[in-house]
Amino acid sequence: MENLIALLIAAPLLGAAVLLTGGRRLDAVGHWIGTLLAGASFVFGAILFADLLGKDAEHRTLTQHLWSWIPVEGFQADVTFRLDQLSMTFVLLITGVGSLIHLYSIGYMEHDERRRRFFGYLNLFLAAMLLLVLADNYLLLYVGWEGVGLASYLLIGFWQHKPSAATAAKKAFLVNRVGDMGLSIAIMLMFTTFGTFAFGPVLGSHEKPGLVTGASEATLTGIALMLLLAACGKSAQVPLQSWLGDAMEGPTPVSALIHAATMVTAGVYLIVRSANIFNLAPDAQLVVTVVGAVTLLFGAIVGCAKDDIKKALAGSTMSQIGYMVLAAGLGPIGYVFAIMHLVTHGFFKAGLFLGAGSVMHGMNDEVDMRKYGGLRKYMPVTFVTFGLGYLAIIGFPGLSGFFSKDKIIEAAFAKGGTEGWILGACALLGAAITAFYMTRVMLMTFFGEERWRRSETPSPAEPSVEPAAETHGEHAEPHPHESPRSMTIPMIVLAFGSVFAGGFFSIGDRFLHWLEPVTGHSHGDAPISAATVTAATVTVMVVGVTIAWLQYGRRPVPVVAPRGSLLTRAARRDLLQDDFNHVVLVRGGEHLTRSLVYVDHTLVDGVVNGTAASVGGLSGRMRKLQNGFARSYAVSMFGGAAILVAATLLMRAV
Amino acid sequence: MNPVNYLYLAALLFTIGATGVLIRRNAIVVFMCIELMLNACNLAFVAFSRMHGNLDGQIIAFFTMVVAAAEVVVGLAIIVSLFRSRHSASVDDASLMKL
Amino acid sequence: MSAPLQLAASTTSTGEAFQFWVLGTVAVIGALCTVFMKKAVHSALCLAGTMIILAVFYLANGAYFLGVVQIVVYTGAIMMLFLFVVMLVGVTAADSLKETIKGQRWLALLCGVGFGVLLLAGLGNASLHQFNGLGQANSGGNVEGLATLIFTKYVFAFEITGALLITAAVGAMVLTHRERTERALTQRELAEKRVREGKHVPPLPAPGVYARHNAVDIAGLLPDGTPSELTVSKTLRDRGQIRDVSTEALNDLKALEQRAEERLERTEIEPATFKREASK
Amino acid sequence: MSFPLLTATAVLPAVGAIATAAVPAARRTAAKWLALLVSLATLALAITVLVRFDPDGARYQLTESHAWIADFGVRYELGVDGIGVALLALTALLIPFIILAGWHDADPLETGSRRWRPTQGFFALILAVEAMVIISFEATDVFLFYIFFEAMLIPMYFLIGGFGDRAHAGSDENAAAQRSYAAVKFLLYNLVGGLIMLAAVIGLYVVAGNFSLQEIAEARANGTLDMATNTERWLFLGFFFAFAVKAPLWPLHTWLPNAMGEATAPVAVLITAVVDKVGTFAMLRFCLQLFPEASKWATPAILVLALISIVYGALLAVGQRDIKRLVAYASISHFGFIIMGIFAMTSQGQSGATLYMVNHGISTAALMLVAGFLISRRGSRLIADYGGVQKVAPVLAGTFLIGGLATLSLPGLAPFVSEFLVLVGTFARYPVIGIIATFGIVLAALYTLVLYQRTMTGPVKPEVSAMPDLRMRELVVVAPLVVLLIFLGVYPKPVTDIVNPAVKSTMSDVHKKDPKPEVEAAK
Repeated sequence: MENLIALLIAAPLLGAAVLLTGGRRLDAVGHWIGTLLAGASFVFGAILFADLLGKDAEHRTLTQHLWSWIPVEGFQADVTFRLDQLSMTFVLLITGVGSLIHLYSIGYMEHDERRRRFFGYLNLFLAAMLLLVLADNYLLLYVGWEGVGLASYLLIGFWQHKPSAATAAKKAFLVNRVGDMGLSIAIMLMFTTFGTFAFGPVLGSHEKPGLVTGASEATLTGIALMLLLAACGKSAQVPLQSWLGDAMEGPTPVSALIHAATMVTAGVYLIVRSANIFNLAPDAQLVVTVVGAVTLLFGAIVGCAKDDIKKALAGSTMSQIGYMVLAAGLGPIGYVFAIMHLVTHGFFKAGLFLGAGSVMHGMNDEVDMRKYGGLRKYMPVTFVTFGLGYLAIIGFPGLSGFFSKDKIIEAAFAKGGTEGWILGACALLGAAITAFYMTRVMLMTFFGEERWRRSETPSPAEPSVEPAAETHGEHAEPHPHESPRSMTIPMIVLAFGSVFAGGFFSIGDRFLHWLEPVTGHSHGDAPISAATVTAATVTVMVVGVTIAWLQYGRRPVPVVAPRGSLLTRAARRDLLQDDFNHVVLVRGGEHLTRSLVYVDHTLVDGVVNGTAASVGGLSGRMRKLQNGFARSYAVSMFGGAAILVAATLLMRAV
Repeated sequence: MNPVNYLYLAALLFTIGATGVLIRRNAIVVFMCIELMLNACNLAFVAFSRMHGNLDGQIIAFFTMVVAAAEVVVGLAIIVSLFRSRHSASVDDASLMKL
Repeated sequence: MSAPLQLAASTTSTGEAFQFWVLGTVAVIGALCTVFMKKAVHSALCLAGTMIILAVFYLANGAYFLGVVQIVVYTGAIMMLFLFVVMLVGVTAADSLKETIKGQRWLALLCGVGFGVLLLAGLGNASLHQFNGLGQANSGGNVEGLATLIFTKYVFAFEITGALLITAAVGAMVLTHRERTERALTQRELAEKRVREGKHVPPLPAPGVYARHNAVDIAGLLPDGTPSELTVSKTLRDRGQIRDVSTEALNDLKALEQRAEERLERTEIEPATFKREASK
Repeated sequence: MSFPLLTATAVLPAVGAIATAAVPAARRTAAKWLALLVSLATLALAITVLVRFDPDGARYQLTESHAWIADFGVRYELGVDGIGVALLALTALLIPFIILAGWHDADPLETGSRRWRPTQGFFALILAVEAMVIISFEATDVFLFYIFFEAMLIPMYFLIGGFGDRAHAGSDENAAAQRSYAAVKFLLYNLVGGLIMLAAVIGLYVVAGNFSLQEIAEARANGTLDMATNTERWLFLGFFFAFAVKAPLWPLHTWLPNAMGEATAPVAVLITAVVDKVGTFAMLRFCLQLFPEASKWATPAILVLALISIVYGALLAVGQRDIKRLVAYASISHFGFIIMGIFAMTSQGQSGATLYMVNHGISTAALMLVAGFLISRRGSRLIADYGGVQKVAPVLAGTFLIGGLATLSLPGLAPFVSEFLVLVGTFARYPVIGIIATFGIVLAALYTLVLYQRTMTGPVKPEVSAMPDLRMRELVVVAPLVVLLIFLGVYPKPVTDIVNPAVKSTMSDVHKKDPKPEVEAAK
């Protein structure tokens, strides 16, 4: 049964290899190959899942050793896979949502002549992501970690002919590299501290931790913070969140799969996986929670201001992941809920993105919500599925988001002490804002009058990003229509997930019991009862919705974005984070390199050339002595002879 | 008188010859100066052989003469062909030794 | 003769001393003249003189064989060779003693004087006062003594020297001999060539002016009285040994015309004045 | 005695060089094929060496030893340890690709002239370089090594100065001037280094009495030969300087960008992937074995210089406008990593460094050769002249991207393994330096991706719109390299198995042990 684990990865990897090297002759069937292999991977996952369910909780960890990867003296890295409940959860999420999105992409990318390569990249991503969650040591995890980075780079920049896309891809990769730096430093620290970086020896299980117990808290804090840096990079947490918004340059399925459902949650996986390290480093945990809290507010605020539907959703993704990180930072209280929210979020956020994609599909790839409106009667399926996802994310009682988010907020309060209160308050506030901006999106898109009819209006402040926007349909009036079956089916499935997943997990704490053996769980001392928290959550949600309705539901939405308050304008510019990067890093870097090039040319090289020149000048002067007249040479010879005679005489004399 | 004076004389002649080599431009004259130097050496050898009371010095002088003869023959031949090629016997005209 | 007896002593007879001082002075003067004479011929002659004196000194030192060889080989053969070459290059050519290379002369003199001083000082320091003359060395006769040494001790050097001489002779021939690469042109071909090139078809004019001079080194004069290079042989031209008589020829011409005028009393005719103008 | 396999590996290309040079002017293609076949035969020999080599056997194997200059104790001694074998194989592997890639680089612009035969010369010179590099990897006699270490410069000089890149900025004579400048600069830098090394070699002879690496190393190890501290340090510096110039280490690096920029892409690969490796290899073999104490004494300074090279080279690569110069500065950064790994004095660091030499050779070859194909199509080295190539030549762009990703050492590709080993090895002993060096991976991503973005993506420039994709010959050159990159990234064990024992013995030469982890594994 263990051997299936390798097949999980092998299937999409094979797909990637075939599709990327296959050449044009595969154009016709490429997308089917990709989808089938993704599906195959999902099937393997399902089989393994069934197998795990068959075992009892203690023996639900399968490992498969393939070969010794980098053996150097003490440094032993193996290619070994580890499938336990945690990775299993991810495997199902990745392959499941992944397969659906493959299916969706068949319709979405229909008119793209490079569709085969698109599917190749998607498969590559699946393989890398599975490697990430199945790796048994941090170095192998690193491979998957950068692999998904590469895939996301390729997919964000899929429409390479657009400079904006290429730049966004580069930005994403670079910011992630900063995070990767953290990961590699963490691995180095582990190696020097423990002499190994495999999960088993280092972490152990939650009831009997491994080598970590022997290390000093300072070291562990260092490792933990480095891991957090990596997580920030991958999961777009403050301060490394700037790339996620630009990443929306990629095709919508990519945004749905990579930048909403799976890859961006890798950071959370990393933290939860390293639970035993974080448990022993409370300071690091505090930092994690702070980062989570800050990001969830940051993302939410950004999400409120964006008129680009995908960017609004990106902000929301950021903030939802903020929730997860916050939960993960809470320690054993929150690990399970972090993962649970991660899964439910995977469903509804993917659904929302697919919905957004379907809307754009029908609206000539227009992304500006101010040019939408009243679309519900034109694309009913999209409306319903999107609406369900919406209800799920704002935490409407009974839907997935409600359960997971509510649990996180409880856990935040349960952290206890002042920080417990602060974090809880942040989480609640975030919930309110979430309700606000999601309602805004909903209203601007599906309700109100049909603003897209007046398409001769000047193009809005937010530049439209999809490629077709430049090519066609800039002034042609769009004809909203429902998307083809291949696109609607995945949306429906995901909608189901976003409605029922949460409930299914929470009834009898199924999810908790499933995951507890890996992460461990403890009920904190909640200062206030769960019921109170739930009530509070619902109320803030209602408040948020009503405010949004008052602003966008009652009054007509202006097509041209109003100037807005200072905060709004800042939020439109991602709270000036990019400007900061631009001024400090980009400009500074350019000047640094310029000056260094100059220095290299003048100083380092100049010294050498200067020496050469001086030698040349000297010899030029010397050669004047060589006037070529035999007689003057004779004089020098004679003089030399005289000197020799003198020398000999002197020697004699002495 | 002390026969050492012969040696002084030889030294004097040698110096004069050497100086001549340095200051004359005409190749032939330069050559003569060289001969002068050789003769000075010969005189020294002869004087030395008298001093040591054996004939080796004279032998050396003799060989010197022979070699000098050979050298003169070749040297003069060179001068002649030089003169043919550039219509001058000046040493300075052959200043091609610099770049 | 009683040379051996004298030679044994570490001081010489007054006769030899006298001879040394007189001839030595002459030798030095000759050497100096060799260096400072303007004309190569004179230098050669002075050098020959010096060599003869040296030969005498050899004899005085008991090197009878060398003395003779010195006269025969050096003064007789080598110096004559020099003179031949000098003739070849140009007897009358006097090269200026003006120094062209800056500082050369002073450096040369400095080095020379310094070197001389060093040598003399060296000799002065060296303890050379103990002379055990050539008495028994020359007892069997100087030539025999040399012969024994040459053919026993120095036989190899001797043979090699012979080889050297042969080589030198061959080398001299190779150097001076000019290989004729292409066939010499026949007279007809030369004539045709001249016609083809169209320059100076008739034979070159003879030297000499109005048959008053017929020396080869005097350029013939053109009708206007200027000398024509063509009339003098190339070698002389190269050596610059051309005597120019154009001026006196012109004066003669003027005198002749004057006499003619006086005889014919043509004073008022324009051309005469014109000629007078021209003659000035 | 058995068949002198090592000598054969060196002699074969040498003979091939002469034969190639002797091919008559008209038969240009014949010369090319001859050179290619010879290089392939050499590769076969190298592979046999690799097979015959037993990682767990004696340290130096396949040794040959003959008296050469008896008076000075100079012997003709060959022998390979794991490190030598690895690099030997790399060299023999790369040369055929270099030849194939440079197939048309030396075709005479004007045909018909009988005497002028550049093609023959070009390939003959390449083979000559191969022969010299191989023998300097094999030599275990210091003097023998020195001779070929220096002789290498002559063919390289002609390759750089004589067969410049046809795609240059500016007029012909301008290009010629730059080319000769680059060639002379290359020659002078390395000659200076070589001279100082010669002095050190003589000094070593004076101290040790012979040139045999093994004897001296043994004598040093068992203490029968003890040098005065200062003597050892001076000798060490003499050797190290030469190697640092060749390798190039900051601030002795400025010859590399000129040379790589002006030379044709295959020659550039020859420089950075093959010839420069001799420098780093020699540090590992001679500096550490002959002067262990001095090496330890100099380690901090060298590490700092290496660190500067890493960051500095990467930053300058970001600032370049010329594709080939960019790759050159990237190589400087990578050589910084290699040297850092060598002098970290940990088995991870040194194995990583050796692995790095191999991987860097392959990855740079891939990137540079593809860049060369690109440049030969457009006729310009300036990044600004390209754009949107990905659209017209996807395969070229793809291979270029893979080469770039290898350069930024993406996990899963070969360079990652070595780079991470070097980092870990350094970090284990010098945490701060290790952490700063880790910035290098961000900068590497920066210059690679900027290069890719500017050249390959964005709207298609009119000049490149008609650019053809990779031809068969070029694909044959690139594909194996790419495969090798992926294979060694996933399964580097074959190389590490060969290298590890040699590194272990080197470690024992310098009397160093890996630092123990703070927390002992409970097993």
